[in-house]
Amino acid sequence: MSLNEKFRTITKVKNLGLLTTIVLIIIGMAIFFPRFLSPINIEILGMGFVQEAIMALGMTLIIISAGIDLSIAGVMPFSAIMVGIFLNNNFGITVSILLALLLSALVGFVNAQMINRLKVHPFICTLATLTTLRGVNLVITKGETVTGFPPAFYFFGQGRVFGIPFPIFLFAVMAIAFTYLLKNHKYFQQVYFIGGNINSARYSGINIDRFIIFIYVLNSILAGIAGIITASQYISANTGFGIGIELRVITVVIIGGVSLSGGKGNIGGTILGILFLAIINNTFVQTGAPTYWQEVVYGSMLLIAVFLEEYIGAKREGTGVLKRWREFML
Amino acid sequence: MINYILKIEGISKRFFTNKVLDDINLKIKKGEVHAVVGENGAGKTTLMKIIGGIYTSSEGKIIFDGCKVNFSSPQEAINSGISIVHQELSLVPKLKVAQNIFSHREPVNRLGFIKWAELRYKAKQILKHIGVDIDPSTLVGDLSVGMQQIVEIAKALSQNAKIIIFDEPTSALSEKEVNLFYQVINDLKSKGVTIIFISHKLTEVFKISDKMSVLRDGKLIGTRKTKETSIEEIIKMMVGRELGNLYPDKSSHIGEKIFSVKGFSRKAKFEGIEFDLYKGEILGFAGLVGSGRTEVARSIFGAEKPESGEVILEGKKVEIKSPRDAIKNGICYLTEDRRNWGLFLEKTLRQNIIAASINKFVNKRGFLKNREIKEKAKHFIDYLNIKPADDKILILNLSGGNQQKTLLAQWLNAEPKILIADEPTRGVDVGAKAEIHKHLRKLVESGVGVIIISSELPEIIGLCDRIAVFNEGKITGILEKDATQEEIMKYATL
Amino acid sequence: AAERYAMVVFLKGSEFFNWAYKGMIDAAEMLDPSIEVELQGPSTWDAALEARAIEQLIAKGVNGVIVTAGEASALVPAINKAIDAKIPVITFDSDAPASKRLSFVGTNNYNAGYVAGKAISEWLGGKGKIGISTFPGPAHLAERVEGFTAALAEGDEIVAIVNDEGGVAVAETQLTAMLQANPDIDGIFAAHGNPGPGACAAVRNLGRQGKVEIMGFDFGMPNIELIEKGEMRGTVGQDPYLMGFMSMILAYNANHPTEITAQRPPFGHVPPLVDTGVSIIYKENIGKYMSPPKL
Amino acid sequence: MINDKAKNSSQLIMNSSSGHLSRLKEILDTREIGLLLIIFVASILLSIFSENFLTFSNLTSVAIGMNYDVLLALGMTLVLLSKGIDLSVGSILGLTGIITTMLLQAGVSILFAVILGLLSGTFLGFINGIFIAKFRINPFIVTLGMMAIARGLSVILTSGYFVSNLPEGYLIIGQGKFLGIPNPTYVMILFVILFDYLLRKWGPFYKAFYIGTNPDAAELSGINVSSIILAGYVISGFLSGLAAIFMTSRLAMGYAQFGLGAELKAICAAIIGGASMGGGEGSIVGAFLGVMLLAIINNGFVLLNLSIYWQGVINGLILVIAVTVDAIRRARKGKSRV
Ligand SMILES: Nc1ncnc2c1ncn2[C@@H]1O[C@H](COP(=O)(O)OP(=O)(O)OP(=O)(O)O)[C@@H](O)[C@H]1O
Ligand SMILES: Nc1ncnc2c1ncn2[C@@H]1O[C@H](COP(=O)(O)OP(=O)(O)OP(=O)(O)O)[C@@H](O)[C@H]1O
Ligand SMILES: [Mg+2]
Ligand SMILES: [Mg+2]
Repeated sequence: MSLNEKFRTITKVKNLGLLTTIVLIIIGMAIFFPRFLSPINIEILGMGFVQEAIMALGMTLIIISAGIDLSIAGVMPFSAIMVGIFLNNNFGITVSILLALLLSALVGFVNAQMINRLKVHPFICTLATLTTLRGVNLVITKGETVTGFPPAFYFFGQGRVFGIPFPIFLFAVMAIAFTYLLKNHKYFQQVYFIGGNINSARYSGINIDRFIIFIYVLNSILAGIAGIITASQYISANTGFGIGIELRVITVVIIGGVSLSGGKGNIGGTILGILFLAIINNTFVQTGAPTYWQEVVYGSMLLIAVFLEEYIGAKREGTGVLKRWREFML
Repeated sequence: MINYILKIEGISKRFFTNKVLDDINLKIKKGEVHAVVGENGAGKTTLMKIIGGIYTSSEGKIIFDGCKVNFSSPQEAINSGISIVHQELSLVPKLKVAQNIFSHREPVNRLGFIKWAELRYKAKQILKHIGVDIDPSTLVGDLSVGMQQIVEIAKALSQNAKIIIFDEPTSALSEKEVNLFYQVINDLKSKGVTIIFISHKLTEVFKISDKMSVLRDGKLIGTRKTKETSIEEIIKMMVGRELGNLYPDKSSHIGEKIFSVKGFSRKAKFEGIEFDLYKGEILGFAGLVGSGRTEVARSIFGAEKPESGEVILEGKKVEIKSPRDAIKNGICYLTEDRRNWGLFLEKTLRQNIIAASINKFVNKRGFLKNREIKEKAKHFIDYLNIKPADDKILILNLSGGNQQKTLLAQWLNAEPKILIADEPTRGVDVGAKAEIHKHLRKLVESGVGVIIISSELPEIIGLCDRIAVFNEGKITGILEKDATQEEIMKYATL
Repeated sequence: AAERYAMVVFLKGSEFFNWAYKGMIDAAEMLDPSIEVELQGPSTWDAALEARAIEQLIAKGVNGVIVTAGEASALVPAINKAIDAKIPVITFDSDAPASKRLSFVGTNNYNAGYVAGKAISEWLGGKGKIGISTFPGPAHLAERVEGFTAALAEGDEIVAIVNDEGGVAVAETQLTAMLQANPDIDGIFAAHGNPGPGACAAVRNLGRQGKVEIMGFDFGMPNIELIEKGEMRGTVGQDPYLMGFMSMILAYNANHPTEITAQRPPFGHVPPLVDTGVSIIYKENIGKYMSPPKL
Repeated sequence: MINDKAKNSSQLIMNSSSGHLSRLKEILDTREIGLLLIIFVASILLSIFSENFLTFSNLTSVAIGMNYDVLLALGMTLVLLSKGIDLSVGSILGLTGIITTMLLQAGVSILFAVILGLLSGTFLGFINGIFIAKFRINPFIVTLGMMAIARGLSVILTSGYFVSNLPEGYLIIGQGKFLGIPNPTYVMILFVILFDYLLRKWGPFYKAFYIGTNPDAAELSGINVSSIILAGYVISGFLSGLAAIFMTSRLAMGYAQFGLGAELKAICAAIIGGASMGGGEGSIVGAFLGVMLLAIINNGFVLLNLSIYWQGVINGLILVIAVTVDAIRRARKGKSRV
């Protein structure tokens, strides 16, 4: 195999730019800051972004379907607050969690109905629910924090399974399941048809409305789960949770190679995206670099990673100059 | 009693205030091949979409297999055994051929997981059955329009339907694939499958149909047994009068060389392409699906980079790096894929007509000259008989043929020196087609160089003064005007 | 190795916390020049993000954490985790009372609000019609408003509360509208550092200079300048520099126990509460605030 | 034969354009009119419930509040039009404000500082545009990166301090009035009219509609797609810079947090006003009305002394109503998804 061919084979790997960036950071950090790879730091690194990670699973499906869901940033605190209120009213842990998730699912259902019925872009539908929900959270709590949960509830945010923190364990299980389902399950595959060509999906007999309901409800439930984990992790629930989290979640999904125009992407890329975000964040704390620089470095790394990705991607795809406009737009 | 599988009774359809189908009554026997013909915008596609559950009719009823049906979604129609090959390609470009063929009907195990090996195998079988060799794992987006059309046919076949509706399935196919398609039809017929077939290629319709129905302006003009009618009668029913010559006279005098292409190559796509174009002639590109005609045209136009080669226009070498350069030099390319690469579906007819020539419709300071634009739009609407004649209508709501006419108007409006037209009459009705041919001939007489890429051999032979035949990325022969179909096919399949 | 202390704030890049951080730096320098300090915190107000910063610092193995709690309850697990890992945690400015933190240094927010309320009531002769600019969410703001309300006299009345979304520009719009709707308002209380300049702009918009008394919060430069120009009557001065300074000393103490056993072994001696006081800053005493420390 | 067919189609022409009446109907059927109607109804309700609503000074104060959002929404409309998005407008506003005020503090003359400030906003937009239009990197990511970088730089430059003590002459730009109406309002209205006119009538801008609808077909039609996309981001950067000048001058300070969250507001207004996330649609007047609607609702909140806790809920519901009204209008016109 010639060197050129070798290069071409290597560049076939998806997310190569991102992967390279991540590996380089890890190597650099491991050399200069040995604590970076300590088990406790790795655990904290994981725990720090586990909420985003869980939500990113659902968001991956949504964005592949050429949709978007901003409302998760409202659902996450909403679910945390609701579970707290239910717990405080002695509904019992199971019932409280189920009720909170049910309410979260309801939000997803409303989103989907607006998208289906009004035929308005999901961005605006879910922005409306986000704004409304943030308001609802305030109205419910009057800005006060909900506290006083029973210790048994702490498990969901702080407990361990096989020595691994429960949230990370839960995420790992879900990530594996989602990866497998998205790749191989007939029902989940519909997402690629809907995002790839909605007319084709319709003519193939896919029930688009029902599927939209499915993914938006699923996404909301995941945000609800993240909210419950947050409530348990911080033993409190507050309207201030999850401000700006929607952008972080969307970012990791897009960094991971899912295109906003839909039809393309997978869970693996999203997980890399999460890793990227978590590592950059942790790097700053570890190095003690002036925190003011964090945003600048984060933004630059983002551009570099995506630039590399596109650059290598362009090599991979050959000369189809024109092929590319639509792919890289919204 | 005769066994009618499909009875259409009093179907009407209105889009807002516009009535496009008016009290259609049609009976189709089990196992027959029933052709539906008519001018562009007559309502053929709309009628089929109603049968297939994509639109709901405003009035009337459909009786399928003895029961009254009222499909509210394509899913229901597919499940009861009605499949459609759509006029506008409807595949997912980012997915593989096999996934597209079996979209939503993938072989799965009990838990709903897709059996990939079986999926690939079945896809392969179906493609083999049609007689083409496409790897089921290639992405549909990487296929040419013609190949995509075949995938679309494969998709319909895989649905094991009782009725298959083909809405202009052959408009993007060349002779060889069309023949394969005839075999598929015969095969289906022998299995008792009913076929409804829409086409503007009347010879083809006569070759394969048992009966034909003619639509005009949303009304059913009549149904004839194919054996008992003639092309002339059908055309008369379609357009309301007789049509003269289908092709204009060929050029009497060929002038000097105005355009040539030398040594055009791109790895794995085409190699050593060379040809000249003379004043006053129409040059045709013939070839099988995927023979590289489109690629060459796109490369000349600057939409893709060739690895080597030069373009000489009126004796001067021109540097073309992008379509912009090409258009500035007067070289225009009318794409074969109007939906993805040509038209602006969500924009109005008027906006589409000026798309490639906005700079011609602005004053010195760059402001649009709206009155002129309006007049120009009206001119083309009349000239090409685009229906409905409303320059504010969204292209999305036009029939396929009228969309194609819009695309043509878009490029005629750019006033090219050299026009490379890739399947310019795809989906256009016979009458309009003859008009377009006449116009192209007039264009040539006024000094414009015209290259026609067409998969329809009669069109190539009838229209072109010389024919370059493509075969696997090379020009295997340049034939003079009196070439026969057999000759062309010989070079095309060397 | 050198000891390392970290300050965690809920919104980095604010003048107030710069004062505090400067206090921390100076105290560290005084205690032991080899001590290293760092500043951490999110760029948006999100309690969860602050907790993450603390947890990461634990993993990094700092010797002490000084934190201002953007949200009292959400930080409890993270703070407790640090204490359990024998890392002293001192809260400043905003407390997390339910946690195991060793000490709180600062002004009680209720008290700060109370002082402001007393002052403005006095300015307006106990018959004030008052508008408040704040935003819903953070607990410390709610406490300030509560304290403020409690301090008002019988005759005072809170006529309107507007949501400034935490920003200056929005505060201007909202307060202008508020003054429109309630022409009788003669006092505005800016419940946090930002809306003060917005309030002055609103008064300027309607040409009500001199008819509306404005009480700002904290001594950011714009507030100080406005007081100097006379557009703002006074502002609530906490002492962030002292907060940072004291917190550092306490954290250091906690890390260096003496022979006399302290209340919370294994940590050294620290008082559970240090009040750094609060006062209203007027034109007469703005001098020392005119030159904020450069970092 | 053409004559023959012309007869057929002339009927259709008659139907579709029977004179001025249909023109009027067409205009009445636009989204702008729908928005105006909602605004009108809201205004009537407000003036019934609060006598302060319809006063000159209140309306000017609403206009002042709209100023920054309108400028950003204009830029956003242009960017959305070409199938893009600009998440960095808020932080470009922040950074430009910092740069301008710091220059002033350093003794640079007012004119120069303003010019340099505007240039720096434009330049940041240019960087966005280069990445998007030339390197073809997803606009969401590029502008998200820029959002972080610009905000970070503002904080670094000021280390969190306010930039204050600005020369009086500078403050006039934003605080000065002419005929009782603040200067920025004139500029805002000027820009709305100018851009609206250009977008409807001017070739280079008009091409953006094509790009957004089908960028590939636009390229094949000889439209200089990348230059026009680039121009959109440059203009958006410039307008963010202009908003920064007004904001810093009105409030007499520069602050790193200026413009926080402004991007979502701008997107929201642009979309309410007729822009579409899918590109190819947008209206400047629409965006202006979108901002106006949100501003009036907020104004109403304060005038009516409603609880601040309900504000979010009502804002969200207003959005839903605006979207629903428009969905109904679109359904009648046979357009597909926004
Ligand atoms: N979605 C729609 N909305 C409004 N009008 C429509 C719509 N679809 C089709 N039409 C109109 O209905 C008429 C019939 O269209 P149809 O597509 O059925 O024609 P057709 O016979 O298939 O023509 P062609 O041969 O060109 O494909 C046309 O005038 C067209 O403009
Ligand atoms: N508008 C387009 N943009 C980009 N690629 C295109 C376009 N049209 C066709 N292609 C590509 O061109 C190739 C097929 O064109 P090619 O020139 O091989 O076929 P052809 O001889 O024109 O036959 P036909 O188009 O009838 O199938 C495919 O690789 C397809 O992806
Ligand atoms: Mg049709
Ligand atoms: Mg072709």
